[in-house]
Amino acid sequence: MSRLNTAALTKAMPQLLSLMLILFLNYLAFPGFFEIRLQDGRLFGSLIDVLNRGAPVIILAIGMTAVIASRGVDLSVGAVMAISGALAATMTVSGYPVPIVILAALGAGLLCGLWNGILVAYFDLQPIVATLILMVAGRGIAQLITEGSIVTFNEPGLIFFGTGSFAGIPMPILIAALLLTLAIAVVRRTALGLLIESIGINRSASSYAGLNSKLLLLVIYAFCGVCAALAGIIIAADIRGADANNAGLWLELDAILAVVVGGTSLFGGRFSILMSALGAVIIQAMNTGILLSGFPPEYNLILKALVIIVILLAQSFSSLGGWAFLKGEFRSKGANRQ
Amino acid sequence: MNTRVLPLYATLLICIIAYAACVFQFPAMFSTRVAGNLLTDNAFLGIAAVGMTFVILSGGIDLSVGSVIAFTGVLLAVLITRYGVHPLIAFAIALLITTVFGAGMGAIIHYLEVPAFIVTLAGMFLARGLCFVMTTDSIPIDHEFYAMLQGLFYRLPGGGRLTFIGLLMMVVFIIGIVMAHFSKFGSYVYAVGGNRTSAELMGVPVARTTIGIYAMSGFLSGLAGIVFSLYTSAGYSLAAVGVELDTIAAVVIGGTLLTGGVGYVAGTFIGVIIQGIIQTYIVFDGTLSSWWTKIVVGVLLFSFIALQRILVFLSLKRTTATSGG
Amino acid sequence: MTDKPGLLTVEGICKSFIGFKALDGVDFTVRSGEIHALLGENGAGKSTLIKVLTGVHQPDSGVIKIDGQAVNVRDTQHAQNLGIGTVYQEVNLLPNMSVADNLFIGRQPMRFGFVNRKLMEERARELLAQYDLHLDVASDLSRYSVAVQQLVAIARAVDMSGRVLVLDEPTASLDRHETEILFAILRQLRARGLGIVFITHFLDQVYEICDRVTILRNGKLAGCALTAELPKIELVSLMLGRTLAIATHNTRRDRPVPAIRQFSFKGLGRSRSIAPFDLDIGEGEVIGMAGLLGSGRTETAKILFGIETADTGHVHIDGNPALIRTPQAAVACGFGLCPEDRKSDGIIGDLSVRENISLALQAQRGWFNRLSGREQTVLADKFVKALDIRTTDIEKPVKFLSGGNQQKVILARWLATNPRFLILDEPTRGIDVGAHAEIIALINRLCDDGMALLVISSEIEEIVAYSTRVVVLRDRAHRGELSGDEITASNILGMIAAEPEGASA
Amino acid sequence: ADLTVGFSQIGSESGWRAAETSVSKIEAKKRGIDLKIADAQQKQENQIKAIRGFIAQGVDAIFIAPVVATGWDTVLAEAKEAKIPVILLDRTIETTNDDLYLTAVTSDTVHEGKVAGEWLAKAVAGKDCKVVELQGTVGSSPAINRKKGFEEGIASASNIKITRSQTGDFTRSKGKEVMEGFLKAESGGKNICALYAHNDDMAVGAIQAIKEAGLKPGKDILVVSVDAVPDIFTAMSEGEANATVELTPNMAGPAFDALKAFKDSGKAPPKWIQTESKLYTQADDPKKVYEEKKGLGY
Ligand SMILES: Nc1ncnc2c1ncn2[C@@H]1O[C@H](COP(=O)(O)OP(=O)(O)OP(=O)(O)O)[C@@H](O)[C@H]1O
Ligand SMILES: Nc1ncnc2c1ncn2[C@@H]1O[C@H](COP(=O)(O)OP(=O)(O)OP(=O)(O)O)[C@@H](O)[C@H]1O
Ligand SMILES: [Mg+2]
Ligand SMILES: [Mg+2]
Repeated sequence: MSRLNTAALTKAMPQLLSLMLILFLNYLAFPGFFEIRLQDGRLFGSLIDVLNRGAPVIILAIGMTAVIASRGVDLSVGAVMAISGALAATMTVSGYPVPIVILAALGAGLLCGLWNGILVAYFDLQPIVATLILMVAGRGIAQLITEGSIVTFNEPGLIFFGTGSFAGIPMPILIAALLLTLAIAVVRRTALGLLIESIGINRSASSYAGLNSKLLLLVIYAFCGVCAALAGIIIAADIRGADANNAGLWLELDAILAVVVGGTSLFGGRFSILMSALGAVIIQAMNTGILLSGFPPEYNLILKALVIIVILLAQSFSSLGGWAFLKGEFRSKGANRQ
Repeated sequence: MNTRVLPLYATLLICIIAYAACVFQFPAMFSTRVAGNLLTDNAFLGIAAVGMTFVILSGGIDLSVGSVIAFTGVLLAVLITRYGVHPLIAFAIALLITTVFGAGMGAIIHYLEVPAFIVTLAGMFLARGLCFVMTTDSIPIDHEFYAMLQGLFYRLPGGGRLTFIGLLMMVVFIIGIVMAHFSKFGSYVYAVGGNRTSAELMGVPVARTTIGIYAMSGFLSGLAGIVFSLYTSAGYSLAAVGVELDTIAAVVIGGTLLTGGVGYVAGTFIGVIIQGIIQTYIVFDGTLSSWWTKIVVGVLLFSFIALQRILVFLSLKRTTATSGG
Repeated sequence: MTDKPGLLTVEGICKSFIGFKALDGVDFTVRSGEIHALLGENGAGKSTLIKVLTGVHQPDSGVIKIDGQAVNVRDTQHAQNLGIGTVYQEVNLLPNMSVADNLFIGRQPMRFGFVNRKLMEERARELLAQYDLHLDVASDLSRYSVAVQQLVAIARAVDMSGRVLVLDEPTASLDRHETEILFAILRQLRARGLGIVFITHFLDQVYEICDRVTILRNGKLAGCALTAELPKIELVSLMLGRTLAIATHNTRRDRPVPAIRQFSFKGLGRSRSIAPFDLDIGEGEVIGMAGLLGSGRTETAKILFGIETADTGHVHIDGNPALIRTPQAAVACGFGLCPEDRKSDGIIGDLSVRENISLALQAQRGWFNRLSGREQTVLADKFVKALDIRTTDIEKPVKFLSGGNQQKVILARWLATNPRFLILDEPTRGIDVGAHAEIIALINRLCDDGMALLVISSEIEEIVAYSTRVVVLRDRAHRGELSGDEITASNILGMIAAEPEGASA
Repeated sequence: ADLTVGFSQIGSESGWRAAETSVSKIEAKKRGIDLKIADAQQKQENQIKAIRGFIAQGVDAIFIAPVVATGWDTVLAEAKEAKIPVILLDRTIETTNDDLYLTAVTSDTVHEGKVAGEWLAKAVAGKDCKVVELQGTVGSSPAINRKKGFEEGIASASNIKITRSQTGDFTRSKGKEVMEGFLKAESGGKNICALYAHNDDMAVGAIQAIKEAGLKPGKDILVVSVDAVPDIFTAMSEGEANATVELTPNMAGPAFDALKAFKDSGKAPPKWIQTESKLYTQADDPKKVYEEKKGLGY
């Protein structure tokens, strides 16, 4: 068991090192980075911000991991977020109770996911195209719901999902953590993990082995849609309003980036949901660091590009056997010294 | 008939039907003006899409296209207006930089085995970020050479214009088609997209090809940037946001598979024109709100793809039936 | 043994994959004008040696000499430039490109700086005509069966080899006719002074055409001799490190044909792929299916297993009607299928041996009824032992196994589901003599246990050895059935050849 | 309708923009004008296509809300050739030839920033004040100009300093996120005396962040922003925001009037019709303004 853990740890090495490096740079940019205090019964600090702001992307990344592992991609998550947020806000304003609102918003995400899934699994459209359709039209649907304006609401029950806290922990973090544990448990305790990897690596062979790959794909995309809807609810609740124009804009790229930084290949196959979440945290830590650094915003994108390149270099260095090489070097040097 | 070209014919057929349907609703759409506009307005998109076709044929993707277009525009504006460089020299500098930029991405993709999606995403951030660093203002370019190029057009009967940039796009497409089907490089691109390992085992120079593909995409993005700057006579750091998705959509509507190895450059041209028709239709309609515009674009996109699949399916069935007897 | 100079020589080649020594100090020489067989069990290191020779892998140590000059083969392109043409074990071609492109990529005829397609296609037609293949060279390679693809790969390699031709199991999916053609060409090349390396598991072919043999065992050199001086028994024991009684004569046919046929397929057919056919099969029966390439055997299997849906006909199992339109439905009825194309339809390359073996059983048990890691390990261990799958451990990604061992993994996957009706499409393709005998024994054992088997094979002797009945196909239709004493090689051949020109049209 | 006008709108990236579109429709209806709106989804190339499309359709006039100041000369020259008058809304363009358009109905975005800055200078009245700034989208002209104007407005007050400035992309959620960062970086917000946001949406997001940090927006941290969308008036009425500078969504109304006058009498309007940049503070009965603005489609 412990050998397995160390193996997993070495595999996660580039990501963990990247995270540590970014956190350290953040600390240099802002010495109070690691301070955490209690504010109105809620944890408060930059580190908490990283997790809190990262929560929607973590949630997206969980769904996206499954999609990417099945050798697909879902470009529509940002638009689905906007739809679910818009629906939640307008329904709340029209006076529906919170549980119904949440269910409806999640249901909308499910429908979107099913639509994508049907196009991919049953109509055999390429995932990127299939989801591009909803990416374009979905935001339009969200705007149609809000009629282009920001729908503001004041329902404490819904707002709680964005800014509330439980035992001092902000709700978004809690929800993300919960979903993460749940998703990992489902993947580990059922055969889904293996089967998803299997269709991602070789769909034809999986079908020959008697696997219902179409249904599985449908479920994967539906799940991704629900995750996106959840993230959409959180974002809307956070700003107490649904901004159909901007909610989740370009977040699909962040989610994909998180998954890839987490080490899942865009060509499908082996995946780790936990590592994707770690990837999302790395990205958010970088974003927060840029905000804290005080650099003029003109440099944001360049900083982001450089960080991504550094992480990728570290990753490919290790996947090309760089660490083993270094370790070998190190060991033989150590041996020389003795 | 070779089944590989079916999507191409299907797309062409759809394009013609779509245009006919538009003309039926708005007779004014049947004019040389609209036809000329389709070429001029989509020139930069088309040029970038040729590069994207090669990238996608090789099984990759290039997300940096839009940013590189903006970068080129800003660079040209800065060079020409601030440093007084002659546009032709500025063009050469810009093309050199974007080509090297593309080649660099290709090298990272090949040698470090990082997915193209991520490398070009970083490239997208980098190019856009460099725009901001050069200037956040939009800079107008006022130069007689620009005016001369913009004044170059052939007036079609009926008031339409066949502009220089529209023609340039056509030329790029023709070169692209010839390269894809009648050059060794083209066959290598298809080979790498078909199966990289096999290509390697068959002795295809995969490294050179990959770097070449992204260099070419960089070059064409740069050229698209030049065209865009001619189109708007300005450099603006927020220009061409999301153009990469438009080009990808054009390539895919044109029947190229994102998995690589299958598709035609000519199909991309039709893809670009179809997108142009959608845009023109929406303008002619003029009643669509922002959100209905998005929804309609999505629905049309879906119908095109669905129709394409149905047509391919039907004709496959027909050829099956005849040769099966 | 030094009468002729070594054209291609390797000395002391070592190659390790993460903690596993695939080649250990191997010496090997091919001379000009000889056909040299490279033999060994599955996983012995034959393909690895080829890959080292042709620049796919870099050796850890050892030298490669061409014409006595030490060279460092950088990559496959370099190898080609050195005049080495190669067909690798898994057909490595580009299914998305035309047949002509596949034959000439990288060396297309040019005119005015452009590829001269017309000339290229003409040359492609000429080239393939030598192999009695008359294809539409402008259409996609993916349209053609594995066997055709293999011939194309061979034609390409032969055309490119200036000095050395390397063929890694080229005949695995070829039938007699194609093999004859290939051999004729090899003889011509030998006469022209080429050195030819030939890997195969068909020992008869070794004796038919090879001048010398080199034998590998567990990555080490086990012996090298002139074919004529090495009796078959000795050769086999060199390969396996033990002696093996090769049983070819039949035991099955003596069994009474079962009275009850549990699986009954009536009038199943699909336009363009296979004419409607009837098939009944009962527990304990082995039906052999023989036919030429493209005669529709694989299509039959696909329809039986629900991969392709039949346009006509119906299925009865135990007398009850059944609807089989998907593999899941077939699996639910207790069917299993080992596909012909193991690379694209069989293995899940990145998954481990353990996971590959558990996959079908897992799919059968459903998504939520997970086989635990321990159960999977037990299962995998059991079959690794039972089928003698050579792997360092069961966690190894299956793509790193040798070809024959991959085949066994897929067989294990289906045996794990304990099927009632198992279809094997070319099960012995690429499997060594030892394993071959084991698989035939296994087939016999399985039907003793009451399993119904349908075996598709291009090896007539093999079919004769284990079948209770034989179905013969020609031109995508079931043409006849043999049973009991009618099952002889010559009878089968006679039925196949009734209309010999039809198949390659 | 006696007049057909093609309007190339940028998109609907914000509530304000949606309001401008809906107000334009209302104003057109009032005057019996047939208004064709083409939505450019934030892209200049789409706007150019739309203008070309309008020319091909032969509309009577073209309105443009240009997404960026440069790059219009060629297409406007085509419109001129087709004798279609062009009116610019809410932003003017940079061109070598002013004849290419009839008039521009815009606010002065630099002026807006200046009004905000001057208000702040007056409000702190000589006390030391560290300001954090939430910029609009990097590179967009309102962001550049509102920054510039604000700096002009506080230029004479040496006690006011901008200590941090980051982009919030004109959105609520980014405004909130960036403000959270500012608060942390400036020791929990104790060092911040005022917030200047380039639009109200970012200010609304930032106000929430301030509250969550345990501070009182409007008191501990003064909040001043631009646009005057309804939600900021709610905040003002609760004392959580201090001032906003109005950018009226009614640009089309004056434009229609100018066009009518031009068509009827051939009288060319002035080249620039500037809309008012009105300052609203808590003293202006924000509740009432909110009710007025609510129905305009923000
Ligand atoms: N890339 C690799 N990584 C790890 N192990 C490998 C790799 N390639 C081959 N091997 C191992 O090396 C050994 C030799 O394999 P090789 O393919 O050379 O066998 P072979 O003699 O060709 O067998 P077959 O007759 O089944 O084709 C096998 O045990 C295989 O598992
Ligand atoms: N010699 C050939 N010439 C042309 N086409 C061929 C040839 N051999 C096979 N094909 C094509 O390959 C397809 C595959 O047929 P199928 O797989 O059913 O054959 P099979 O009997 O299983 O033969 P095998 O599996 O040995 O190739 C056929 O539909 C046929 O079109
Ligand atoms: Mg082998
Ligand atoms: Mg077959």
